[in-house]
Amino acid sequence: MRYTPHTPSDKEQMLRAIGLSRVEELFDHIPRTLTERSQISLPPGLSELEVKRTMGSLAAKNATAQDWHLFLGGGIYHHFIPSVVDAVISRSEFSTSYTPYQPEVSQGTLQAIYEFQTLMCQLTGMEVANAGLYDGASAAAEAVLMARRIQERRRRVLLSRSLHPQYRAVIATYLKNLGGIEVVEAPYSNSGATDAEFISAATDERAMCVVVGYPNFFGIIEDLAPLQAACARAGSLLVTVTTEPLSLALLRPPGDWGVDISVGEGQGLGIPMSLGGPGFGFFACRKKFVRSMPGRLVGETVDSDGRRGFVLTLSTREQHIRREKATSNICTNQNLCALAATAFMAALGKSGMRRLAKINAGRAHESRDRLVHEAGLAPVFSGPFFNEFVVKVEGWQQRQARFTAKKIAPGIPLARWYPELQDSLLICVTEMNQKEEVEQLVQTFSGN
Amino acid sequence: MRYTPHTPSDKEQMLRAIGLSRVEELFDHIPRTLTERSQISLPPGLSELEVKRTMGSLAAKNATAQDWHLFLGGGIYHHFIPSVVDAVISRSEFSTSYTPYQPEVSQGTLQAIYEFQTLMCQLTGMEVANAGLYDGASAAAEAVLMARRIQERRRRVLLSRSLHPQYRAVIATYLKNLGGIEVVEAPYSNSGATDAEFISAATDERAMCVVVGYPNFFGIIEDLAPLQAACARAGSLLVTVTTEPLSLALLRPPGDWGVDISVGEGQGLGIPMSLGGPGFGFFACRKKFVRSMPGRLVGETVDSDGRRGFVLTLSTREQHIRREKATSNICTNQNLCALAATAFMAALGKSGMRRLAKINAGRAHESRDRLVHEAGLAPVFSGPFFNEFVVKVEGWQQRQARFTAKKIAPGIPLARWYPELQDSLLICVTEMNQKEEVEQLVQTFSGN
Amino acid sequence: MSKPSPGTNRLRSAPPLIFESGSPGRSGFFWPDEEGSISGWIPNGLLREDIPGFPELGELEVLRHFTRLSQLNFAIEGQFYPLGSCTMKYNPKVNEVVARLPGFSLLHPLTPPELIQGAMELLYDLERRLAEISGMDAVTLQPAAGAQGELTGLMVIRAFLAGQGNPRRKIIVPDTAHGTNPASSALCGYDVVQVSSNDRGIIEAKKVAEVMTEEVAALMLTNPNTLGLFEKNIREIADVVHQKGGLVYLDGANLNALMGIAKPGDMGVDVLHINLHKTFSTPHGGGGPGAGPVGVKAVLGDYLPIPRIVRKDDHFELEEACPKSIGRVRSFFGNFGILVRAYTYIISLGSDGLEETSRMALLNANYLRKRLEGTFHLAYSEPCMHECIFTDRIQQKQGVTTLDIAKRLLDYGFHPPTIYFPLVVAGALMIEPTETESRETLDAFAEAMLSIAREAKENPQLVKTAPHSTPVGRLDEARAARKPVLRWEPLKD
Amino acid sequence: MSKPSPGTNRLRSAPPLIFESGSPGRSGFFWPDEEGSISGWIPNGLLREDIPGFPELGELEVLRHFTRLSQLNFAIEGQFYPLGSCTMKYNPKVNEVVARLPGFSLLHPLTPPELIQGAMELLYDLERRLAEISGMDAVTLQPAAGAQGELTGLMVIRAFLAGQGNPRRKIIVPDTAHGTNPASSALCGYDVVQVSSNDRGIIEAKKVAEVMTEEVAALMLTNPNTLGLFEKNIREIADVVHQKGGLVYLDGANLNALMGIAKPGDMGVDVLHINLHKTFSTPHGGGGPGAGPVGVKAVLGDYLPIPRIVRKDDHFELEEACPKSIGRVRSFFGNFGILVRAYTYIISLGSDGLEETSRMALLNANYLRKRLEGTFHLAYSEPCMHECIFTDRIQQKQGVTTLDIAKRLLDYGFHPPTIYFPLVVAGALMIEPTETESRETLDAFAEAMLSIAREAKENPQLVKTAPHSTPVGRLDEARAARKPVLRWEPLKD
Ligand SMILES: Cc1ncc(COP(=O)(O)O)c(C=O)c1O
Ligand SMILES: Cc1ncc(COP(=O)(O)O)c(C=O)c1O
Repeated sequence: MRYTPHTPSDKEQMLRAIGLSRVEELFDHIPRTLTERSQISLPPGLSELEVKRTMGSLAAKNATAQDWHLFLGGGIYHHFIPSVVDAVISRSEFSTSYTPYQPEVSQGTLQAIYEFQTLMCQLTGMEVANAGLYDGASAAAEAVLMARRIQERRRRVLLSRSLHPQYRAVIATYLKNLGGIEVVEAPYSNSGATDAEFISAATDERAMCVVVGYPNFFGIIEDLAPLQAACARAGSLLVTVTTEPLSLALLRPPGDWGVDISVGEGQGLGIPMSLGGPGFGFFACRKKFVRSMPGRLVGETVDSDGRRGFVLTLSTREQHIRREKATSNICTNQNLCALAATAFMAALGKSGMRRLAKINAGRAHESRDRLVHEAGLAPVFSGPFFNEFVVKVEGWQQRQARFTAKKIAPGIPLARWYPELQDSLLICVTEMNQKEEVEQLVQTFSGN
Repeated sequence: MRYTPHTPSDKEQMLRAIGLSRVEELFDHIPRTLTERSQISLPPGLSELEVKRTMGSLAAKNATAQDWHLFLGGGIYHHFIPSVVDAVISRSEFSTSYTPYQPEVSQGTLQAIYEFQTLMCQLTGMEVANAGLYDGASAAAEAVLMARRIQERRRRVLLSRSLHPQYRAVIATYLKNLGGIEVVEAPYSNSGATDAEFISAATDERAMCVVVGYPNFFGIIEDLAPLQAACARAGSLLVTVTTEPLSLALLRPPGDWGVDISVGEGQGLGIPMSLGGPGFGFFACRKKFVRSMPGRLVGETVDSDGRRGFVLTLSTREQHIRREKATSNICTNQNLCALAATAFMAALGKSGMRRLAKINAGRAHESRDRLVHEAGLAPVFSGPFFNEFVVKVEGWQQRQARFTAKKIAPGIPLARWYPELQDSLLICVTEMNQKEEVEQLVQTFSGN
Repeated sequence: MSKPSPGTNRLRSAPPLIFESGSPGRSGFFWPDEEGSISGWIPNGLLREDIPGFPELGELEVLRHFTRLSQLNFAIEGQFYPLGSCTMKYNPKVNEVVARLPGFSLLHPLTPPELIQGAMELLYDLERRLAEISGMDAVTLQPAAGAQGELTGLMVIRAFLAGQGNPRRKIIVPDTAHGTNPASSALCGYDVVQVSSNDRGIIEAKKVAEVMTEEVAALMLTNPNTLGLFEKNIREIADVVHQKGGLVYLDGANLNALMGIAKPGDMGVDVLHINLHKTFSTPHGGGGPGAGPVGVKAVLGDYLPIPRIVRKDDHFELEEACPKSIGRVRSFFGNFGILVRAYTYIISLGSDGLEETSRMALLNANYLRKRLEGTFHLAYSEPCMHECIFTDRIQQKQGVTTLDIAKRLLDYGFHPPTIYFPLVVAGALMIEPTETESRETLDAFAEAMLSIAREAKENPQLVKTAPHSTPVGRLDEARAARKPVLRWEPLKD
Repeated sequence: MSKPSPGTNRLRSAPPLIFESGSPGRSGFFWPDEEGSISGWIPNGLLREDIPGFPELGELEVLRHFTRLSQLNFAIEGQFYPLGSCTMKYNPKVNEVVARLPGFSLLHPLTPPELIQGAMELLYDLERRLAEISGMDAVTLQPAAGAQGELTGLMVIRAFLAGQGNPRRKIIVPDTAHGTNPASSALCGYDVVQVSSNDRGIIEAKKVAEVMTEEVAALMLTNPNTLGLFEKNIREIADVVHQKGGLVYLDGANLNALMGIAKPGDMGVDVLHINLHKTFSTPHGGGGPGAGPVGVKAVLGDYLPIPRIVRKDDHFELEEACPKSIGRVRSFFGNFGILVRAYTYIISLGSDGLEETSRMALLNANYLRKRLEGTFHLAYSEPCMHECIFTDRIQQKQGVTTLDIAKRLLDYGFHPPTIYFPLVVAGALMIEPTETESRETLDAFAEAMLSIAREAKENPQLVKTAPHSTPVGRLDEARAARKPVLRWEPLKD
């Protein structure tokens, strides 16, 4: 067998030591009724070579960012990943270890998480950050749940309609069974940003939190000042959700705006798109909320000789100690992806992160200008954006085939989630979209 | 800059510590006449992303074993490499360390070489093996040079014409300047094997060594008995050269035949073809010749506490100690490739190596039978072979384009080195050539 | 620089934090000829000027930092890692190679499905294969881990019951259950009712009957349970639950013990989750990512999260219009990269390989159980499945605890078993060797355990002060929790 | 199992040999449905029945074995590795990624050249770039390492001189030369004439003139030489050699000090080799593989090994018909995979990056030289290039030798410098930091050296018995050589 090292003689000797003669006797004690139909009906095993060929032909049936010109964002971003990142996460000491429950032989993982927590604090401008959650969507849901724990009496959640639709869906799923929570959807304005007046009006003493995208699903950079003011006035928490973490290298960080909880998706920080997973959810907040936080936390301490070391801490929040009273049910998280992000941020460093963010912003704006002025597309929103924007493409359905023929996926049609945005595409331009690709995009939209 | 970590302030402070103010002062002492034209005129540096794209497009201009059906052997073989092999050699502790001159912090490399030496002894059936040489060709040349050291008075080298032509060329290059050595080429017989009668006659007290391929360049498995007998009689050394090391898992090993020096190319043992390099030369011989051997050797010893450990040993043979009296000039060898081979042999193990060799032999023989019986090709030689064989393809030049159109490289035309073998192809079939590929090969040769 | 005293092991000492290294202005990022620009496009009030404290390192520094960090870890590829309930088996290298193919790693999730048919086929086929292995009818791959699978499964149950008129209020959870079971129940809006295992470590139907009412939505059972024991009454228990209109949820974290031996689908189970990062060999990554697919019986299929992948002839489509569905629990398709690895594993092993896997997992566990029995106190005398539980009862006489034994194992070069879990066993040492370990490794581990037992008698202090050879000694966890320092901060001056 | 005493570091202890592990019949190789066959095809007399002693391990065992072995090594990615003359610089990860592209790694060397034009272009362009960097006219990439480059270059010289009627008999080699220089000379059929460096570490033209006769084929010079000093008389020396009809060979192992600073081609050099595994960042791999391209002046171009790669418009061809060529020195195209890495490095850095490389190599070496000067005895007071040489003269007073200092450095977590080379310096410590190291690393190394100097005074025994923290202590090399055990053998019983 591929991965079991037992030779016939190994088996025989081990069975003899146990006092058995056949492997089947090991499960003799299971009622026959449960075992009699146990055979698995699947094809037999393959050699490693056949496995690679089989998987290679499945892989060949997909449109990759390598062969196609993808202008797709909407929560998952195609960014450059320095080779060092994969070198780091391929170290088997990182990839094949468990959650660091034995700190004496897990300082590598623990220190890396501590560094990750610090980086996420620096990037978001928040005071504390955890070791990561599943993804941006569940992190947003956990943020709302935490707001609920903090503001036990309040029952209203305001979700901006410009928050990622899948994230809104996940929040809804998580809240559905918890009873008595009113979800209010806040509309967006012409700028593409959340309607601040609506928020102002709807945020009252019933509001436990206001949740907005930063940048939001349309790529728009929200002005958080009026929202923060409304929340402060009403005693509600302000939660921002960032699906494009690279933007935070450039944008005023949530902590600076007075945001209470800053969550988001970390995929953009050195993790391949991989059809949307695995990435990780990040979760940062004010220090005073730390004992209400979901997920793992690593803290600094000393060993028996007084040397600095790191341990999992405040675990009394967690399911393995607190069971049904835990702040979350999360156990396995997305640690190796958080490590990739740590290596990515370290590799780019302060100036590299800011530079890359600027390159994104620059290319996206130049592209939009060309699409508007050369290809005659109408911008849908007037607000400032980072690296994605929405344009109106008249007759999109009919024009789509031209793009597919040229191996271009020019953007994400929004009508599926926003019936009011027929023929609107969310277009993302990153450093991975070469000048010639943008040229082709403009040409194809121009009808050439 | 990409790989230099110096910030302007680092430079300034370091210069100040040295007592200089400009970097250029560091080479002020070099005569101006030597520095004035020093500027390098090459394109400027590229980002990692651009580098990958540039290299990707060069790579895309090559016919790979992945996209083409290659039936090419002739010294380099396309074999299956388990993923563990690359995982092992990608460990930076192996790949980014130097020759293990400090054994206390190089036991990983040293023990691996010791294991490699043992494996090569087991595979060849010889008593000692070194840590590897550049490639099979230079290993063959080093074998002749060692024979010369051992048999100082003798001046004749017999090279079989069925030895790899490039290896013969390298031996000739190495011998050319050493004066007074007579190279005699031994013809091959109808079987494709070295003409044993010729060897018998030409091997006399002048002969320092007889060198034959095992299997030889035509894929033929030489019967070494008569050659060994001739050498024994004349007091000459018998040297075998193996370009396809996998064959030794199945064939009677050189040591068993009474061979004195067994060398060859190790690429077939877990190393990608990579246009023919890097692989490694292996070099094994009788124990009594150990102090005449070229290259590095690792030996067992103990440390200050009596624990087993490994060190480079018998270095008095080597250039860094013995300089012009050294047994060879080799310094850097092909260590990481030898490590790959060690991991490969360990991963396949005894039964896996034998099985893989049998699969090769089986597929090659079946393919030849089909080519002969279904496609009507004439076998050129009658001798037994391992995984390559020679067939006659009438009008090869004109038929070639058909194959290229189907992305088939059906074999190596031999006329380039053997004018007497016009229209003859050396065809290699390994476990990597799928059944359908062989089918296509047969079909195309059949004129379909 | 402090002087290393003899024995100090710099070679395994931790590097400084990335924030404590480097030099202002340094960066490994090199991108000539394009500064990027925000001029005029983004109002200044929306921008930041700096990322205070962010690292400034060169490329080699970064790599060396993480390489040295890695060298402080134990991991499967370096050490035997018999961590009970975690199934620390070999994570095949070929899975890693395959998952990195651009045809999988460079896919955007919002690409039109017709352009990513290879991925769709893989997902569809993986669902099918997991259904076959577990004996369920429909599977969703969306949950990111076991706990999210539990939540998903419970939501499915709740939606189903609600559809019948009453979502009910409670979930029954055994005392041996993993902490995620009650936590997920609470997160799904349920109260938890605990049921106790008997003195032979398993649940009895009559105990369940005592608490099973029409207020109970479901029973969550782990089988084999966290004691490594097969819940052999599961069928009767299921009947008890079903009779009162409740459903049975199986925590399938221990599926590694069952493949080809017994299918949950035949046990009366209605819903289960599977941890691909356990049974299906995807790497644990120091804590994740994993994947927690959920399988259900046909009647519950309509409640699974959207989108569903459906096959139309030879073509795969996404179905979003599923009115009964609980909705989404995660963005996009779940942890696709993990699913690719698990799929690779399944096709590598095939049915025969999967069956052998569980058999050898049982053999290894029972062999270790035998070797340690007597010297260590065995918590339950029943035959075990894929893991076995010892306690420190015998060693306690010398004042040596489970924690001490665990720490001392580190000196022998072994990762310890899971300790102090499950909670029902005082001082538990929960040993799960997995099937990928050789007999020689098990023997070496057993010898180490026996040696520690001798040390506990002859020199208990040695054990109680262990570990003695790790990069750091025992760490002060209380201090970490008392005054949490959760991030680096620049020294204030 | 022996009991680990406190401080024993199992975590870094060596695993047993692969031959001492495993179990008969075990194998990680799985290839269903095809046994393979030799029945009848190959006569029995040509076959073997067994490979006695060959390993029998499972896949995880193999991986764990080599992972644990690797953990016993120092390496650039873990430690500062200032090994003089070896240029242990950062080996960029992107080079590894590129070299593994199937478009490079899966090429067969006997594929018709028109089907591998990308590879041909790379080789052609790499030759051109190396020529530009070194100031030579033509380059061959065939030699597998520096030493083979030397041999190739000397053969070119010999063939050229032979073409002029007399290959001559001798090569002049300085006393500071690397051992490969005289060894290669001998292998090329030449006698070696040694010339001494002066008290300032360099060669004087008049010294060369003393031995330069018409029997001398060439002078081999290393510049900067192995003392890290620039041979500033090289131009005059070349004139002396040329006047007598000899040629000048440059050992370009230290090219890392020269890029953008001075081109060998301007120094009167006729032939040189370049170590791609030094200056051009390809990994050392624990001893290889490397590559040793040879560059020559136009007049010698026809003598380079075959095949030559020639450009015909936008197309590349192999030229084998070169009657003056020395022939082949290696099979196929040399170490192509290494050439791909070096090419990747060169296009990554570009001219500006290459120039900065040499400048920073000089800066780092001079900085360390300054920091250690005074505490350690500096062998030469001239300004150094990319490396500097100290000796143990000061520490000898306490009986502490270069070897002791080197071993003690291991305890501080640094790989030692090259020791006892070059031979002309007694107790040499040859330090080459390379340009990829940061100032902080150099400072930490300097502190360690200064600390060791203090220890040598205060507690010499501590230094003389070092290392104290490595997986093994000092090894008995004499014993290894006295009765060589060069392979594992089964215990005879
Ligand atoms: C029995 C059991 N159930 C549930 C879980 C939770 O799974 P996950 O960590 O994937 O969320 C675990 C994980 O350790 C477990 O062992
Ligand atoms: C100065 C010098 N010349 C020649 C060589 C030999 O080069 P290689 O080891 O590549 O054969 C070396 C290698 O250390 C060297 O330092």
